[in-house]
Amino acid sequence: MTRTKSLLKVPVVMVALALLYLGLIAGFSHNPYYMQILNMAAINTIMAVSLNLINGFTGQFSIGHAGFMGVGAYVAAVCSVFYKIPYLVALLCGALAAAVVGLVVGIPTLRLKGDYLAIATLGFAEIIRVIIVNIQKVGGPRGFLGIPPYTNLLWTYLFAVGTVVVISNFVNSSPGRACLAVREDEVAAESMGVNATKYKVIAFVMGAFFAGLGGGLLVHLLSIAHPTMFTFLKSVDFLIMIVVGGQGSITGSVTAASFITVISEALRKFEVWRMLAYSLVLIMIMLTRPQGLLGGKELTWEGIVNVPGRLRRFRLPKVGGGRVGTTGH
Amino acid sequence: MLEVKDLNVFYGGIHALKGITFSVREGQVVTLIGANGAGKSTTLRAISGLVKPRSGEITFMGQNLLQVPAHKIVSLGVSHVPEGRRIFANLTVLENLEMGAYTRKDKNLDEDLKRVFKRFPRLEERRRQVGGTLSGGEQQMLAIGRALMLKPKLLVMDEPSMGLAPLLVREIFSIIKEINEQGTTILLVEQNAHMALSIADYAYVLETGRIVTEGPAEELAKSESIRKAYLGH
Amino acid sequence: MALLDIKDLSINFGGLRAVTDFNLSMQEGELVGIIGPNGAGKTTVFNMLTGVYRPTKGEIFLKRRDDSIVNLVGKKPFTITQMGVARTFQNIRLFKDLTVLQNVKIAHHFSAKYGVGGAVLRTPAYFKEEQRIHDEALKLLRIFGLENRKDEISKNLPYGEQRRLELVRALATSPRLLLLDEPAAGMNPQEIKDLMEMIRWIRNEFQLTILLIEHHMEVVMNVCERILVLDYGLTIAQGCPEEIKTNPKVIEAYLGEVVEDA
Amino acid sequence: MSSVLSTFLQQVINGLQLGSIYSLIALGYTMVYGIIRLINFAHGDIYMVGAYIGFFAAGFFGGSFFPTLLVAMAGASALGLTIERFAYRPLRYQPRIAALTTALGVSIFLENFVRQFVGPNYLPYPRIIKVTQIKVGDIQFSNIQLIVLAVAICLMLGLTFLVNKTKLGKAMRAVSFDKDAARLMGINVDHVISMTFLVGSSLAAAAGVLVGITYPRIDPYMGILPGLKAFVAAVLGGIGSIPGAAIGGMVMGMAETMVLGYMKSSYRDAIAFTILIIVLLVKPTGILGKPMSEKV
Repeated sequence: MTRTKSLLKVPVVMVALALLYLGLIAGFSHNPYYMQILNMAAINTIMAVSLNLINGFTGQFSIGHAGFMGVGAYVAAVCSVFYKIPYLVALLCGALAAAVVGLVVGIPTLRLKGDYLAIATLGFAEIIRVIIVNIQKVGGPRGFLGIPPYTNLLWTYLFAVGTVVVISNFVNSSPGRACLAVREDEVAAESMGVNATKYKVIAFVMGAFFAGLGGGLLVHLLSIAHPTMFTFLKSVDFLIMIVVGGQGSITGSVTAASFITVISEALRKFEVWRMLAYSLVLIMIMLTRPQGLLGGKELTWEGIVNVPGRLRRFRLPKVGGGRVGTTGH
Repeated sequence: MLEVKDLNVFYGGIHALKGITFSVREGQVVTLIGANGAGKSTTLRAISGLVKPRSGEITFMGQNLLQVPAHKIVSLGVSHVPEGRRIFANLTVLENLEMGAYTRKDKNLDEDLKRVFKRFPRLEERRRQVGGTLSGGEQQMLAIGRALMLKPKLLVMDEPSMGLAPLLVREIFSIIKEINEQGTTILLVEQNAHMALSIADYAYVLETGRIVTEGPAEELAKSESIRKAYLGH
Repeated sequence: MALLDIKDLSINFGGLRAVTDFNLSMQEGELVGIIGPNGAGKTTVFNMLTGVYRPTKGEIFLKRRDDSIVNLVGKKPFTITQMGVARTFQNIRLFKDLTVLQNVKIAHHFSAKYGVGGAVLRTPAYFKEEQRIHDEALKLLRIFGLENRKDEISKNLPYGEQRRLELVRALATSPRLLLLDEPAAGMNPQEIKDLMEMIRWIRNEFQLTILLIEHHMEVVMNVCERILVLDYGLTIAQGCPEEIKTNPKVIEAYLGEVVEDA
Repeated sequence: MSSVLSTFLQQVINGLQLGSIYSLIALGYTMVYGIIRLINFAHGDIYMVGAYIGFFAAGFFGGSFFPTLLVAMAGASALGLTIERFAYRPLRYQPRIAALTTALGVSIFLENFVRQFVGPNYLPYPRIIKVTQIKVGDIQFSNIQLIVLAVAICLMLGLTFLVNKTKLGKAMRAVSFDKDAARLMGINVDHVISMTFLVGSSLAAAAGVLVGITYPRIDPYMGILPGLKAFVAAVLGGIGSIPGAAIGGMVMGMAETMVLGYMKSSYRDAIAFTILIIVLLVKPTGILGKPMSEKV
């Protein structure tokens, strides 16, 4: 029963997405600036959803996502500029390289409990930056110019959809449930026969893979790769997206990534104010709803249709409301 | 001295204490006995302010403890020797004892240290050792010594016999009796019912969050109901 | 050959001897209880059996399904579960924010015959296995009267149902040896009665060997065929319930009654 | 003296100077982590704010060193207390990831706040102390280097005294070991945690002023990298261990100076994180750390 229902769903969703894509093209193709924003929204969706797999679904705390993006970006760029490798293969190479780096960083740190991953991912992102700056062949601190502009909305859109499909398929499966179990309680997960380290590594490497893909798409969109594009602050952008969208919510990440991309563009002139606002939003969300705006919930059609009713009900139990978080230690 | 009235405590959805009422009179040793999970420790934690009851009253010497934060309850003269001893394994024996006197305003600790060391000579030998290196019995002595440094009016003890060999248990209990004879009121939670009843004046028996029996310790010690509650026969 | 054979199991924590020379041999189908006062080292024994702690000394031999013998010392907790040893926890450790059904499905994790690739590509094996896991999980929930709760977030269940769910989850790993850590904790007399029924019933129904820790003497005395008594890390008595009831050492450990010879 | 040796000794002196800075910052990290198990990402920014307060205080005090240092320390302490009270305390019983994210938020806020209201560019630090060079044999060093080292050592000795000998210090150690047991002693746990932030922040501010007088310029982002490196230093020394943080900081400073002296200078930032990865692989508990196991 579940199977037939989900099989029917697929073509419907496919058609809807194709129509949306055509609509976007028709609506915005006259303005390259808007097209750029659409592309960025799609790339950020890839980044946010893949980071959510690590942070939201598996409960690890990676804050070096931009580092993996950087690895993917530079490797893909090198592939297409120096070796003239076809675009899609170059993207794949970038993504694989990021995944390998994820494996190397993940294995030593994910064995450990606690917050070491946060600092290790951060440190790793910094190492990546230093290495890039020191390779003259890719432009060092001046940046890597002349990357062919192969990326267009078709690709970013397809890859964003692909990322969402792959990650939501993964999450709704036995290995995905193992990740959820690790997030909830590592000891209990192991007592259920789940190899916690293995699934942490799998989620981390998958996340890195898609971050690398996002990096490849980005540099082939902008025709330039620069070490400053993949700094810690960039990682924070992605983190804000999943916090706003809700840790453990794919639809939340997609919505937040698109929304924040647009807002950031709108506020481009007020860069510092934007960061001030971001940081305050981040703190306020954590203080009031520690699992993010949507929490682990997914947006559904039924849910959206019911919003007015839910809002009405939401008002009543104001006392003690708001903090739904688990009382973890 | 201590009055507990209709105390209700919830842990998440679990109703751990279901309306407990009891009192401790000055100079007495009162014991709460019952099997594991009956709510004994929870009662003590509520008295010390570590858990917030949903409803009920706790008054100590006329003061309502529910309004007082945990660290202030101590300065009123309630000293709690927690279950599992909970000594500071990273502090030396001496420092642990000093922590016991944390809220005292007077600086004159030497005399009290001397008193504690007289009662527990083993602690004096090990005063410079960190708490974590002590044996189970020594840790229990340290936990009691630490609580005594407050010069408490009411000493609350949670399972002092836990994890100790029978000989040590007897030693600890005779010390508890001594402490009481020297003027400290004691509220004792114990699984080792016979031991507890042998030194207590009055006892309450808890079963799954309720007081099911109470009475003078001597009478309860003879009654079959205790045996039944514990050994199931 | 016994299903479980524990030899001289000991562990020290920073100089404190938490468990000393614990020995136990269990035949298939046996129901054995470990009792002892608080802090006697009971849960520590479970933690060593399930690989959470590594014993300082001793061996744990388990007979596997194919009759080969394996030493569990040094094995990781998840491997031990996969070898057929499941447990519940003293202080319930459900996956709190997941649904009841998800909690049970996770227990089927290692039996699922598809990997990450199958999951992502939604291969036929994925659908087949998911259907199987779904059906089996529902079946177990039905048996334990939790089917109508399947979509509830597990932390919202009442206490008794949380305990039951934890048991269901352990059973879903299809164990041969089940370790129950204080299953009756926090239950009222009626619930305890039901629990005793249930323990006997699952032992027969699932052909299990059960080792349980309990404080409620009633439970242990009524349910277990054999009882071990631990006190301050040492096994002070062992035998059938009748023997344990009258054993002076046990009475002393529990009630602190001084027996004549002391 | 051979020139190889004298170059090396020269590097050692530079390393100690840089190491002093890292040690002072690392102490705050390690103290806060030890007491509430939180990586305070904003700690590097408190160091930055400390340097800025020192900058303005130096103008006010006409460039005398000690008042400047004290005002910076006091100001940063107040900031640390405020952050703890309003951003971290409400999250103490929430999942760790929430507090970490908040810490990150505070960090970004401080950087952009300073950037917005003081300016994004480098500020030249006032010359509070006149630089004189001292020469011993072939080795040359400045009075600034001596002052940095001396101030750092004094502060560390002061901290050691505080933690080991005073009532507050003992309470800090008690709270870091067992909060409930500490409450049962009558220790106001919230107060002790606040004091820990106060002490940690003041040490970071001291580091900020010392850096200001050494490399005489400051900017809103100056706290990010030293903050991270100091955290690595704390991990290297064994997180939660106060002598560990001091040692870790010194090792870190030394390693970085050696890279600067003998390798390409652009690799200086990579060495810290290479050390981190090695520590995590070889001895995750660090030099002086103790393993922490979870109770099941």
